Amino acid sequence: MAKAKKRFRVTLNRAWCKDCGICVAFCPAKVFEAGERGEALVAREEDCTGCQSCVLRCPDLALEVEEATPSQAAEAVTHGG
Amino acid sequence: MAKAKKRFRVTLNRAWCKDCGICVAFCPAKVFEAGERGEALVAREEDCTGCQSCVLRCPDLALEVEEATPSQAAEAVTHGG
Amino acid sequence: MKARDYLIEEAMPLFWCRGCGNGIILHALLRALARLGKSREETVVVTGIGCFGKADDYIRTHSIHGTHGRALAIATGVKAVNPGLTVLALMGDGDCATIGGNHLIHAARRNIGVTAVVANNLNYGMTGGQFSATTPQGARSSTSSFGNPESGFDLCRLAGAAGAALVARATVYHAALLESLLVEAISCPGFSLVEVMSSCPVYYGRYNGIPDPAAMMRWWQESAVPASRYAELAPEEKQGRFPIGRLGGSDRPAFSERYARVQEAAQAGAGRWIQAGTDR
Amino acid sequence: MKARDYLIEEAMPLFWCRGCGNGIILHALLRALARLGKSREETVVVTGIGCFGKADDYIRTHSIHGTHGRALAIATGVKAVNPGLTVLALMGDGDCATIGGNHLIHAARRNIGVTAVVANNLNYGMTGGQFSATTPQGARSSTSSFGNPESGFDLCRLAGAAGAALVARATVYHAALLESLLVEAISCPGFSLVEVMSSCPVYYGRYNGIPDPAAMMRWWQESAVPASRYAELAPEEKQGRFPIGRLGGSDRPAFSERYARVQEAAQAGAGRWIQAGTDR
Amino acid sequence: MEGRPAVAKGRKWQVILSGAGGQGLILAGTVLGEAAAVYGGLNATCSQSYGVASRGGFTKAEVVISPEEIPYPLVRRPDVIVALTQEAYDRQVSQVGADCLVLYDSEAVARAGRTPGREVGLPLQETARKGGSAGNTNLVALGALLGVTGLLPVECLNSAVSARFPGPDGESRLRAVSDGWGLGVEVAAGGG
Amino acid sequence: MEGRPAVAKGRKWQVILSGAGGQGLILAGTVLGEAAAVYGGLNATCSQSYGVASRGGFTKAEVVISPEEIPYPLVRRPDVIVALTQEAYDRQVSQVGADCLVLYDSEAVARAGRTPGREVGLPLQETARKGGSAGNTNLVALGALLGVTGLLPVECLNSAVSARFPGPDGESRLRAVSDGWGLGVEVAAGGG
Amino acid sequence: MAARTAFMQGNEAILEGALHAGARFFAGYPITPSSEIAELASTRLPARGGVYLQMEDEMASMGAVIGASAAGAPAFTATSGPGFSLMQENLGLAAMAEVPCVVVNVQRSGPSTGLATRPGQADVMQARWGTHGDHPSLVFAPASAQECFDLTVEAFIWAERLRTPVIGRADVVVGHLRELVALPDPEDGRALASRPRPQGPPDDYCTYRPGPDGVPPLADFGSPYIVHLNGSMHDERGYPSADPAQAGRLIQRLVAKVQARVGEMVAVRHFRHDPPEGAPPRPAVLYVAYGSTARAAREAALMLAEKGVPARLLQLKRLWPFPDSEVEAAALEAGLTVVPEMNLGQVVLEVERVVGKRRPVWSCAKSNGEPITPDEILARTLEVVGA
Amino acid sequence: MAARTAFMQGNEAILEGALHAGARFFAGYPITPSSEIAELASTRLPARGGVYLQMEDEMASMGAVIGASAAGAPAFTATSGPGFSLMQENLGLAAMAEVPCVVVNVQRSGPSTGLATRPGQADVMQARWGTHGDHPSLVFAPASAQECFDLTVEAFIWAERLRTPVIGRADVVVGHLRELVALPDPEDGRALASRPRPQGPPDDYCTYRPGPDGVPPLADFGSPYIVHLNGSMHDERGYPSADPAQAGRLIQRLVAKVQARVGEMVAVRHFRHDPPEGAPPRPAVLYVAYGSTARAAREAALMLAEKGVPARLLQLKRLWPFPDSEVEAAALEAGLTVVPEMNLGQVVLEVERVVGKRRPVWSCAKSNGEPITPDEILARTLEVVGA
Ligand SMILES: Cc1ncc(C[n+]2csc(CCOP(=O)(O)OP(=O)(O)O)c2C)c(N)n1
Ligand SMILES: Cc1ncc(C[n+]2csc(CCOP(=O)(O)OP(=O)(O)O)c2C)c(N)n1
Ligand code: SF4
Ligand code: SF4
Ligand code: SF4
Ligand code: SF4
Ligand code: SF4
Ligand code: SF4
Ligand SMILES: [Mg+2]
Ligand SMILES: [Mg+2]
Repeated sequence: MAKAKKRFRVTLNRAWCKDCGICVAFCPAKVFEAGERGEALVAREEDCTGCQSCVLRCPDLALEVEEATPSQAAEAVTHGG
Repeated sequence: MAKAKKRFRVTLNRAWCKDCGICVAFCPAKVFEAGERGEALVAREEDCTGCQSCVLRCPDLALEVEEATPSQAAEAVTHGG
Repeated sequence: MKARDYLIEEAMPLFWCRGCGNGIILHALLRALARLGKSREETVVVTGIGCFGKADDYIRTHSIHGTHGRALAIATGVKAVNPGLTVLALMGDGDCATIGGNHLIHAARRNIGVTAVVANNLNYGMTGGQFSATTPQGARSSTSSFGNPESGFDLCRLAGAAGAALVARATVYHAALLESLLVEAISCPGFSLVEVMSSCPVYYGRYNGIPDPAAMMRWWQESAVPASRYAELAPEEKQGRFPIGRLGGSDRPAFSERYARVQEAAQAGAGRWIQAGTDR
Repeated sequence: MKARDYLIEEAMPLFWCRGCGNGIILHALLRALARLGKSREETVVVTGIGCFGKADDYIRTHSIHGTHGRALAIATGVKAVNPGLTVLALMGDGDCATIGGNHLIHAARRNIGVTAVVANNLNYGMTGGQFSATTPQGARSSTSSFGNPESGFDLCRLAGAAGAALVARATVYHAALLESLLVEAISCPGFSLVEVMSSCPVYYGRYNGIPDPAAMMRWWQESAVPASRYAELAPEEKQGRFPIGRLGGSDRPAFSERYARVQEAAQAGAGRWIQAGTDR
Repeated sequence: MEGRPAVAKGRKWQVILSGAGGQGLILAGTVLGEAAAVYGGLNATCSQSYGVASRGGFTKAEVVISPEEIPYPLVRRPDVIVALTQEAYDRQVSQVGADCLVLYDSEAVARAGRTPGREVGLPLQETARKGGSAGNTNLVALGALLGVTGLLPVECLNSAVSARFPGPDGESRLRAVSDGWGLGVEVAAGGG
Repeated sequence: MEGRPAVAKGRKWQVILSGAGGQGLILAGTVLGEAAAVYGGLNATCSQSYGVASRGGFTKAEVVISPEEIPYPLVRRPDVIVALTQEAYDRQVSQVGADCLVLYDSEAVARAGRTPGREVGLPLQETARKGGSAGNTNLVALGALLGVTGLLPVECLNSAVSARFPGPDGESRLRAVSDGWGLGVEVAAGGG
Repeated sequence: MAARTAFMQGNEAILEGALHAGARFFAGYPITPSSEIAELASTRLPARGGVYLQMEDEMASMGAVIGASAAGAPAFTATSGPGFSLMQENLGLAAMAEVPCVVVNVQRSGPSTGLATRPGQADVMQARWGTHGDHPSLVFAPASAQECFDLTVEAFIWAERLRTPVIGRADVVVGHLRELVALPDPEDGRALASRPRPQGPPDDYCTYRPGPDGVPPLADFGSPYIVHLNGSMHDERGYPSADPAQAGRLIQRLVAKVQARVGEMVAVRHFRHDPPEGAPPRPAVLYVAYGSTARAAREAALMLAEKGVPARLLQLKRLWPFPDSEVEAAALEAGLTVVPEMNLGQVVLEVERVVGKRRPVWSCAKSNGEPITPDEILARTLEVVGA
Repeated sequence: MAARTAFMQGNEAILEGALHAGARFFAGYPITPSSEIAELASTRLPARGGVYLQMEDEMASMGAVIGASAAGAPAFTATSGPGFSLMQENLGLAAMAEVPCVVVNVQRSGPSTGLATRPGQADVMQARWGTHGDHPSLVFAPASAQECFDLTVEAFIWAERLRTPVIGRADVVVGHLRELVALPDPEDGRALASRPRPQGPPDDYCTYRPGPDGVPPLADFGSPYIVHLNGSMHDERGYPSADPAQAGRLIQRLVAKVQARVGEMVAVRHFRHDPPEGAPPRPAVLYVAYGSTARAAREAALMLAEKGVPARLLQLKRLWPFPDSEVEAAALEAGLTVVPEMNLGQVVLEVERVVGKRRPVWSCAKSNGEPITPDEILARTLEVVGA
């Protein structure tokens, strides 16, 4: 199998997130988007490069980014595609 | 009259002096001397060059050095000579 | 342990405002502890009073939430008695450098093996955004509507001049750098200070035209310059910018090392006659 | 007025010990006032508590003998209200830099137009010779029989890093230099600090093998090096030596000048809605 | 005192304005108190909540208005509670008596109807948004409060708002009040 | 308590040791108290003066020795005053009763003879100097005090001095005590 | 007559009172719930040529206040528990050096950081005994926004007149309470607070030579009357002295100068609430209360009277010197006394001392960060009246 | 039985007492007349592996003491008036966070810098009320060098046992007085002062879950029992909580845990001096006194008895909690009470409160930097007995 592009799982903990918009503004891959009322949404998980910078900069420890297991990756592809 | 060597009057205020010995140690002209019980004495007023350094360094403001008026100078000569 | 293992999850979500930088610092600190493999037992967190001073509510190590400005004094007592502990003092700029300034300079001079982590948000967040000893001259705050007539400290320079073993600065934007500086500081046997320029969008930001959390982050991104590059900037270019990274420190034996010598000497020596003071 | 005219002769002889450096500093200060032609009315002396803190007993100007460590805070209030006054804070090293360290760095940062004169005798004379924040590492004192485990501050460097407009150092041996540095400092509109290395033969001298007043003077003579020459010394040569003369300072507008701008703005502006703090 | 519009001697009202930090409830309480005391010739007190210090969490202002002197200035048993968030509603459910009116924002408070007395849900936020700024929800709520209860002539509130916001956006704030008042009066007329 | 030399029950003594700062009077008072309490089996208190803080000025130590318990530990009416300087003598002149013995250094106190009771002038300083160190004047004075008054056997004082100065200069200090004691005994024998 | 009325917070009224009394200087360090005073001072003082200083801590704040006052500016600070604790040393300096100043303590719930936003009244004894050594103590306690204004003016008047620090003790409830306040014509006030100043030849001036009222006139730094202020024991010129007679006289005078004038100062306010006519006669219950608690007690008194028990309230507007005779008279007239407080019982100790077992005195104490309510006071009263 | 006796100063005996009780840490800032304690600590503590820290000020000293104690070392500091004033804030922290420690205040004459080398007892009320907020207060007052030793040991015992700060209140006279002190075998003491420590699984440990005596066991920083100390209002785990019920319980418990044990603590000492046989019967005079003043009162009592008046002395060894019942009983038994103090009258207020006008209570106050003498007490007594 050719070396597939790695996939990442971006988890946003809504109970901790305060919708500050930092992830939206700074993700280099534009994975996040602001919703109607300004809420942060994981809009393009499939574009995530796993750089972790959103995790480091989220002021509310609300983000986790992990390499997706193959099955999750497949699922994500299905969803994303 | 030829320019005479200036004479100075060195006054030691005994009531303020604490016999620390600083004037004795540092007068460049060795004007002071320590007495029997360590007390500071103006021993060679006539050698005073008026440099004022003893005045500046006396910790008890006990010293004054002034240029002698002619009569005082004469007196000093008489005494010293 | 992983970073999250140091976090008291029951206490979440964080008390801090939307976009506040404190959470970023907290997270970096937990990662640094994890990287160093510190156990909960051996780690003591001392806080003062202020927004960042509430960090101990979220950290699963030993901790003491003390009085405003006195965290370093308390930390000094902890470390002096048990030099084996890793002692962290987490403070705001007001806590550390305004009311706590005396303990800061003396901790640095004494070179006590404590790591001071200062969330410098350029004002007093907790009490409603008054100016502090780091607020820049001219900045607005709830007690400087006409612009701050005082100048702010350069905290790193101050602690360095007082004798700190290590001084360093990061911003909440530079979260990865922050983490490594914390690792370096905690590993330093003497007194170390890590100043973190942090966002208070709610007060400092609002009073000074940057109420948006992301905009504040961008402000840090733009004004911080790595120390080596900063040194080469022309004076005009330095305006409104500041250096980040390790910024100094002096290599002296830590207090506990020196005090061990005192203990040895005392154990060898004898008593002595005590001279009474004459006054005051 | 001549120097002696500022002296309260009824209070003489001085309370200080035989050979104590404080009298030399006092005298230099009176000469500096005379050289500047300061009137008694326009001059305010603020002291804390300590041997040198008793200097106000001998000075015929306005004065306040305050609490230990707080002279600069009091002086700040005086100057802020009446910037036309010449305000001097006379303090020992403990008064100024140990307990009073916070006020020192903040007065420097705030750049309040006060001249701090510090008699640095390397210990607490008044209370019987305990070590202070300027006592050198290893020195003996009534609380460091085994040698001081802490290091002493470089006061001038500290005040400079905090933002002082002028910092300078002399010794009681260098009494003429001291006088001119005082003249310069008092003329400076911002915060100025003159550190005077001073003899405490009775405690510091006795504990460290220099109990003789003249020997202490010689010690100062030998260890002090003019700043320009000091900079050129090799590191080994610097051991046990220190620079004297003007040592730094930064040229910023003094507090009162900046506060006058605040007053102007306030007189032009209107009231505003007050935001209450949420906590603490 | 002289110069004030005469207001009919009425009853004593204990009002709680509650919601989240940042919704301007302390300001609203102040304006209401001012309306009553300065422009209504009544006695009034307004106090902040002494609840948990929170960043963005639950906040309330307590207002007491009375034709008589007000010895105890805090609310003992509220006559009206205005709730702008679900949290505010929930927190106070248990403390509400049968004679207490609850006026809530119908958008924010989804789970209402749990107090023993009368409840009125109105689109306060929505009305404020439509009027141009969600930030004026507090004033819409005040208007509605007066409309529903008639505890004070709306003119007093208008005067207070004009005095406090003399600037250019005073207009929009007055509109918020009157929009709210309109909503309230409708309810009062139609029964709730 | 056991092990102490038995001392005949005597009277209560209130003693003041006075002079200038640096003359070791507090130390002398301590040694005297120790001699009485530790080696004499008596009760003793020793306190410092609460006089003006001064650098080199007047200082005094107060010692009370009694076979009974000592409720009030300070000197109320001195039985003996030792004065090593003129200032010390002058300051206390007016407070001395007719039954108080004044023992002074004859070199330092030129203007004596002004108290109503017995006075004894002895060359204390001179004796100390001759013994090798003017710094031992305090111990010479203690010896003389015991010699003149017999308030305590000199052996007790010797023990206290040996215990406090175990080092090489213990010898010279003991000599100072015995020199002083000799002076005192002579006076006691010859009348003063 | 009020020149203007405004609906304002207690804290705001404190600032207005200070300005009205002539304050020209504020130095402080922010602390909840007093910070509004600082915030307002930061704009209002410079607007009238005065100075707002934000100091590095509370020791410094008190120090700067003393310095500014010595330089001639009526000066004040505001703080809460933790800061008030830190001010104690320099409060003693102000008392000893006789430098007039006003210290406002807007109390919160302690000890230590405690509950920083919640009400408490547990610093009442501290206001009397917080600093070391014998010292005078003059403390006023407002119960409404209006009293915040009035008593701040009163505090400045006495501080300046007697050359002594005066404490204004509010609590969160009062400090943050908004009510209508009647403000007098600003022109009246300027002259209100003024310190005795020296007259005659400057060379004769002694900083501590008392006038006939025991208060030494005070010149300003900068004036030809040379001032020597001293926090150590001193003689009339201000120079150090350890003479016991002198020391005894000075310490006595510091206290006596205040005590001599208590008759002229605000002290208490009486409220009487009698049962509806025809109720059977019963001995009266007296409430002794201060600050916001007095408002709860007043409401409780009304309810009690409704229930047929004659109720009286003695509101203490001045806490120290304690109004002994007023309390004694009121308590002896009543059947029993209840002292509601938001602490574990402080002023009740004073009431007990004054009443001295001649009548029952009951504490109604609450110390949990919640304001005391009329209902709680009533319940406690019914409990002890029954007993 | 004493293992050894030594002629030593009160201050030295305080240090010996601390060492005997197991002190391992001292942090302080020098101040007359307490400095000897620091000076001795600077050599004696390191000699036994302990630590002497000279801090930058008194706030820091109290802070370091709290930190060191939290790290497991019995810790103390020593100061005098001005320093004691500065320690107030952190004393409150120790009380609230429940960190055991001992604070010695060797009093001098105040207020402010006052007469720094002279005796005074005017900080007695401050020791009770000096910090803000409701807090417990436990204060012992030695009157001899021996009591300096004994009561310092007592202070450490209760500090550790109850997890609370304890104050040792000496005065210059006692602190600088040299007397014979009997020192127990050093081996006894080590075990004396000890704090309750947690047992059971570390994960169940809560820093503030009280034991049956109201005192929560305290683990050391560094132990597997994770400790969360907190000076803000907190729950049993040490985390912030503003729940009023919780807050009320905590504040009550802080005070109650001390109050519950007063019966076991040193309190008073009684002295009776009756007139020579055959003297006509007269009502007795009671002196209530503490510290060095108790010694003067004892001597006065002896003289009074000589004059035919039965005299009693109640020496207060514990000042706070005030020994109400002991004072009440003694005062009611006597004809009148005289309270000699070196201040303007502080403890006399407590005595008045307790006696409650049932017997005359007279103050015999002296505040001029001179120790009070037996003759002065006697004179005052004769004056009031005559009256
Ligand atoms: C002695 C004392 N003074 C004042 C306060 C009030 N106070 C609490 S936190 C704080 C300042 C907070 O600023 P900072 O330390 O910068 O922390 P931040 O809230 O900005 O994180 C102040 C003034 C206090 N708690 N104690
Ligand atoms: C709050 C307080 N703590 C301690 C003291 C005791 N004290 C008086 S002067 C002094 C230190 C004196 O040292 P320094 O300031 O260097 O002056 P010096 O006597 O050496 O001239 C101390 C610790 C005090 N007066 N007040
Ligand atoms: S950065 Fe964190 S808190 Fe902010 S919006 Fe994204 S997930 Fe939410
Ligand atoms: S890990 Fe990087 S790429 Fe992925 S969401 Fe976060 S910031 Fe974006
Ligand atoms: S220097 Fe001054 S004090 Fe010292 S011995 Fe000479 S005159 Fe006397
Ligand atoms: S003036 Fe100079 S030469 Fe003359 S005595 Fe003084 S030091 Fe000596
Ligand atoms: S006030 Fe500022 S510092 Fe405090 S939590 Fe909010 S944003 Fe953060
Ligand atoms: S103790 Fe030292 S500093 Fe103080 S007067 Fe004596 S010599 Fe000078
Ligand atoms: Mg901050
Ligand atoms: Mg010094």
